[in-house]
Amino acid sequence: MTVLATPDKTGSGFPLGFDAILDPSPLQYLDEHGALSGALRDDAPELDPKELLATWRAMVIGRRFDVQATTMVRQGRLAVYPSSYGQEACEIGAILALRPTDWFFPTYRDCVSMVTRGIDAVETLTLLRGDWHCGYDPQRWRTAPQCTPLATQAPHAAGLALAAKLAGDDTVALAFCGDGGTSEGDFHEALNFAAVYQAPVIFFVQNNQYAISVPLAKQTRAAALAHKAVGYGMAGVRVDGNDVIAVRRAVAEAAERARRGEGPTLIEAVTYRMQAHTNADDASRYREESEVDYWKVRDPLARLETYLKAAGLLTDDVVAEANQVAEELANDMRARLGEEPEVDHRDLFAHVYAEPTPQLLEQAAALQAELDAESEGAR
Amino acid sequence: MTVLATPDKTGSGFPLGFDAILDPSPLQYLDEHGALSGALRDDAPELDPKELLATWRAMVIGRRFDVQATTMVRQGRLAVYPSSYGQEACEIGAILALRPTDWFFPTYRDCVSMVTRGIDAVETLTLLRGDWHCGYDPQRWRTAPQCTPLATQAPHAAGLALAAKLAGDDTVALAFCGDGGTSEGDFHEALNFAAVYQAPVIFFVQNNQYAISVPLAKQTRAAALAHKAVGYGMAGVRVDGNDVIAVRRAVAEAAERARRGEGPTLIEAVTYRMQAHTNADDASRYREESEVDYWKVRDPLARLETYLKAAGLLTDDVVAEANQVAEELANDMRARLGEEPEVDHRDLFAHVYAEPTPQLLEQAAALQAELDAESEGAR
Amino acid sequence: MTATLDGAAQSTEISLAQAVNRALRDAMTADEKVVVFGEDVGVLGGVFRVTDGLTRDFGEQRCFDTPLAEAGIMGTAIGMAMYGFRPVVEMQFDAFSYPAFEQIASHLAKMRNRTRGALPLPVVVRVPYGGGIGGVEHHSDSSEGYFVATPGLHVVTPATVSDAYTLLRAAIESDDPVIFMEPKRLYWSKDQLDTVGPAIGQAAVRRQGTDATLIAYGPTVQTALEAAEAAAAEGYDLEVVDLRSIVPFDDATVTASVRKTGRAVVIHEAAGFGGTGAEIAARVSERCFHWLEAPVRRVTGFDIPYPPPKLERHHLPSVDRILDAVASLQWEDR
Amino acid sequence: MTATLDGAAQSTEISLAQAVNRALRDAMTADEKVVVFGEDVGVLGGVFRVTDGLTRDFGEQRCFDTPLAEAGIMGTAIGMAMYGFRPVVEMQFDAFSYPAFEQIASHLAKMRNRTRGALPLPVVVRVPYGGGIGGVEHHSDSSEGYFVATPGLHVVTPATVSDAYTLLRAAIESDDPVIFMEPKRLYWSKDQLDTVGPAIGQAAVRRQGTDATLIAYGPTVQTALEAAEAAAAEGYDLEVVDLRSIVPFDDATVTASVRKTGRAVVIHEAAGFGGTGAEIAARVSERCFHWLEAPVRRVTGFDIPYPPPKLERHHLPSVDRILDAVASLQWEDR
Ligand SMILES: Cc1ncc(C[n+]2csc(CCOP(=O)(O)OP(=O)(O)O)c2C)c(N)n1
Ligand SMILES: Cc1ncc(C[n+]2csc(CCOP(=O)(O)OP(=O)(O)O)c2C)c(N)n1
Ligand SMILES: [Mg+2]
Ligand SMILES: [Mg+2]
Repeated sequence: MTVLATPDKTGSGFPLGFDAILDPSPLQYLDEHGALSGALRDDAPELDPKELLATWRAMVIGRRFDVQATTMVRQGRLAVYPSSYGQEACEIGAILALRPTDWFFPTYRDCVSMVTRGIDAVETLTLLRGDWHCGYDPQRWRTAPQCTPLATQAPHAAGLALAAKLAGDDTVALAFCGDGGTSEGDFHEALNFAAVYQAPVIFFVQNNQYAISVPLAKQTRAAALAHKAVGYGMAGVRVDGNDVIAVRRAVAEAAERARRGEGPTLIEAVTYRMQAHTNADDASRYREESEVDYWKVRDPLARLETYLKAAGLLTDDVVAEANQVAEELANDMRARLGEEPEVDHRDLFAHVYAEPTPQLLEQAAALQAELDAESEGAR
Repeated sequence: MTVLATPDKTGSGFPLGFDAILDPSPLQYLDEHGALSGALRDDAPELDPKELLATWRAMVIGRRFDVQATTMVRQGRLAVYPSSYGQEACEIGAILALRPTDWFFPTYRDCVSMVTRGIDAVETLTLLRGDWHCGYDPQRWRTAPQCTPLATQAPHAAGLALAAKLAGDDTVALAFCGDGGTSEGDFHEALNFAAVYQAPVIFFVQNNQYAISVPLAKQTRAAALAHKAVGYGMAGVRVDGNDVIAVRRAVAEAAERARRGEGPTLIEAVTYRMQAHTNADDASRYREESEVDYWKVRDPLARLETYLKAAGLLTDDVVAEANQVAEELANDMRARLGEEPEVDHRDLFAHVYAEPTPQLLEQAAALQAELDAESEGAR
Repeated sequence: MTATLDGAAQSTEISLAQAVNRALRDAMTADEKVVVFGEDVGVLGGVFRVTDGLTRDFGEQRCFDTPLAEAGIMGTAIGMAMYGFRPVVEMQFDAFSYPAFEQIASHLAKMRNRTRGALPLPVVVRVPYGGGIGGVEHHSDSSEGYFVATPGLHVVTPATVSDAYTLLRAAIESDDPVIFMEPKRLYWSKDQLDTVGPAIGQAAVRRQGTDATLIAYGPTVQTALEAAEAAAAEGYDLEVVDLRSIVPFDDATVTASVRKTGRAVVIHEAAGFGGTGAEIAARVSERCFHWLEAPVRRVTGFDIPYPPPKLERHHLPSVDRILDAVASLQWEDR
Repeated sequence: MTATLDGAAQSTEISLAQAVNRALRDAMTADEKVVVFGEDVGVLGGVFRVTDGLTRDFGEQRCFDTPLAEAGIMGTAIGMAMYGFRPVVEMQFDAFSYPAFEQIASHLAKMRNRTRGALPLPVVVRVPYGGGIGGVEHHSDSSEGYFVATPGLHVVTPATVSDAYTLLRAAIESDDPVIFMEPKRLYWSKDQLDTVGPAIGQAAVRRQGTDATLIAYGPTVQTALEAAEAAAAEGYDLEVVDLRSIVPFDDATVTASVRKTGRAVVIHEAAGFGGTGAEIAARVSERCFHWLEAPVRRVTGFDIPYPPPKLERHHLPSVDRILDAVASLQWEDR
């Protein structure tokens, strides 16, 4: 029987309600000075010191990873590296709010979150190093291969979440996406499918203000990307993407909603891309340094550190341990990324199909013959 | 300088403001009993009797066209016919609100609106008759060829509107789309482009509750399709799609906004597909008759008629004239659709490119030779 | 579980559409990870009734309608496959697979390779294709060539009722993505169902002959067989090869046949230029060079958008056009 | 209007990327209906700097950035062309044209035909394509085959600095949609600019020879010329044909060359199976049947997803592989 849906204007009965979604002030617990800004939300969370320190530690390590990767791409040890420097609150807060059984769909931008998940740094960088595969075992890490075609991973996350729901598992899927990616049709279709099937999935948009050179104002006319949730009938949250406490909390709540069967959530994390798009990009062509400065003072790591120091939680040995682990990681990257990765030409044909086609067998044989002839010639 | 967009929760400064867009009660002037329901909106329009009668007349003619087309598809005179019976308030109200200089992008469902625009009935039905082209001159009628791949015409409308804006013309583009079509990525991309460029375009969604067999509830979880406007930062309006006065008014207002340079509008017209998807479809497989009955009493033509009668505007000669014109149209369709359309095999190659490629010339010659040989043989 | 078709014993004739339906039922019964979804495949049973009764008999969780978005359908199938399901999705008509093209080309075809086999995608994409049904524009495309040229996909197409069943069962059992092209014009053609048949990758010689080889697949196999009959009257003994699977391609069968006959005509509905027939003609010309008595001919659609019902007969490969091609195979050298 | 390149006199050398930039400038100057848009083509000047300075010199209304959505870009271009503009859009990388595939196949290629010429679409789609630049996945596809198999599109690709200019000018002046495939590996190759050249549809014989014909286009033309040089040392006198335009195809030039030499090798980077080379080999084999001394060989990429930088050298047609193919052309019959 068709009757017109008639929620009231405030969308009561609507996930979170319109007012919460449309509120443009991002959820924030720590202001840029590292002070508790519970003012913005009366329900300040009870902050577990252990959790805070673990988060801080992951951010220290994650940032070290990013800085080291940037160094090594300059040295030609990586084909390309898209830095997430300054986006650690998103990269790390989101991941730490997930369970190991949850699935995660990263983009090329999200190496730090993968390292935070536990994936080996060199495995994480396999693709960007110029190898032919994602480097890690997606099944073991419940982490899809890094996705480059923008927003195309979003429907995969929706589908995987639907599958988990049908299988009766309490698995949640989280897909990262950029502000630019929200313009792609696949983003739209993914959110719609997820909402219609009430799939346990979180679409986490890192609004870092740029898609390569294109600023957010040229990407959308919406007052906030989180507002898009309204059009899909799903929960939407806008969060300060440089406040790791807020990010972690928002993702944890979205995951709980999903596990309770209350469907997907769109999270917009307002942050900033501190570096150029990749090492190959020249950001000076399209943005002012002053803009970068505005965000420097909003650094997510410094912000948490200020708070932890003030709270007397950041003892010297805690700092020493974190820095040591970070340095060990950097040394390990330096050493292992220094070596040429081993590639085997036979891998070209090995995984195109479960069984190579007769045509591929012919081609593999031909290549082998060529290479044998070469090495003959070499002798 | 990047500062977070911060409209207040009501979206003041936002086209129409959130409250208006999120209000789920559709804009309505005539209730289902044909009585003025200004209650729903305090600003009841001054109704111009001439305009009302012209609208009614177009609805009578449009419906007659639709009924005749349905008859003739049964007789095998059309390859297929998707009826818009019961959607005349949308088909006609939207078109009458446009200027002849405005561009219009119809779908396969919108023959009635094309006839209302003035396109000859048989030309309108050319494609559905099984010919190879749209039948009319799109430039003359400022009407794109009927579009079948869903929502793919929406970005064309956005692009044409942007072109008109760049050319400094006051042309507006209106694209029809179905409730199902709103799920396609192209719909999303079109609305976003239109909003970003503030293109003078109207996206008119005829929410007739079904996409073939799929009901709206399986198409979206949104409380209303008009709510999608929020996510693009554009004006959104929900209108009673069986109230031609409301539809015409909503489109006229959207067109004015567009001409004033205030950008695009998304209009959701809540209506109902009274017939099966097409003559080839069997609606009894997926919906109850009782549901159809619920909508029968909301018939857009009857509703207007009741009002006009009560207002004493529907004189016998007015009725007689309209019915006569409608019958003449039906007779003309009967006669001309009765004849086999002329098709010329040379047209297969004539319009693929401005100049046929050498390859096409070879193929055209080969076909000609075959046909000549045949007719030889025939003699 | 009482399925519509359980009544139909092996011996009675069923339509190709019913054979596809039966294959889906048997696969869903055999493996609960098999799910079917797409536009209108649920309660309606699909616009061609191919999924008729599946939702009723297996429930909404196994066969369900989707929102109207092909990339969304494909992406959802990929995500479900990553989690261990075996989705069978329907693209309602050939041309409506195009919105899903990026998902197909950049993910469906590549995921196994990008993950060294860790994430195989056992997804079957059912695409009703081809013309001859008087469809309006966009409803008669032959899109197989786009998939054939995309490494990582299998592309198969049945020409018989039994192949519709056996190839689809094999496709669903395959751990690789399979584009399953269904010749919609043959949906209503009836025959007895044989539930065992050759594997994906094997062509079938539908008619033995010695003078020339007609190479066809899907909707044109029937036309080729009719042409062979007609040619017999004119004294040509033609062999007809039904490819069944374009990727992988059965070089062995095709090459053996053409080396035997020394002449070949390749037939398909899609436009000729850059079409699948080009690949077939090219490899036959290369592999059978010293055996060929005449150039390999192609009988295909013209290089034009698919024409409207009133003109499609000119476009589609016909018995006459095939006979003309055969006649042009330089018999004078015999 | 002071354009970056106005300094560059005809006589000095410019890069292929600069030649494309110059063609865009000159076309925008000649016709105000020409607009350029796409992802990052504005202030940034494109990721390859091909549109460098256009926004600065022609203004935001003539060259502008779009939201990140390729179907939206293509659909917007189609709508603008319907209103009389001549859009030149950029797909940032080959594989990123796939989201626009439905707009290209169902509208861009068909609108003229569907409207009996009332709505021609003078749209140019610039697609940087091919490998050899050490790109990560999805950044080195050769997607020309998908467009070549779609009637209604022209598909052209330059191999020289001058062709990059002349073909693009011709493409922008064409009233039909043109897919302009830019060999990104050649963006930085320099040469003197000749602003007049043959029309779309004409191939160019880049090297005269008598023994065999190498047929190439875009990025592989240079490789073919190098192979021809090397072959000369080995005593083979090879002719090299640069197609320049795949659709329309220059049968006259190609056929004449192969009939003269009696042998042919077709070269491209895209996967071989179902690739453009199949069409070329098929039509050459058919049209030159009685002139061919040996089967037409194809030197192409393997039938695999484009490989990573560390392995692409194995995948790309190389001088050695071309020489092997030439050596296999059954010279013993000479
Ligand atoms: C479908 C598609 N189109 C274009 C590109 C090229 N591209 C790579 S990154 C990028 C910008 C993405 O911006 P955003 O989504 O905001 O993510 P960010 O890089 O800021 O993290 C573009 C255009 C792509 N990868 N995929
Ligand atoms: C891209 C695409 N996918 C699928 C179809 C097949 N199809 C034709 S009409 C239709 C339903 C459309 O429903 P809606 O958008 O609500 O429009 P309505 O028919 O109700 O007017 C479908 C699925 C199509 N035409 N285009
Ligand atoms: Mg961004
Ligand atoms: Mg509908």
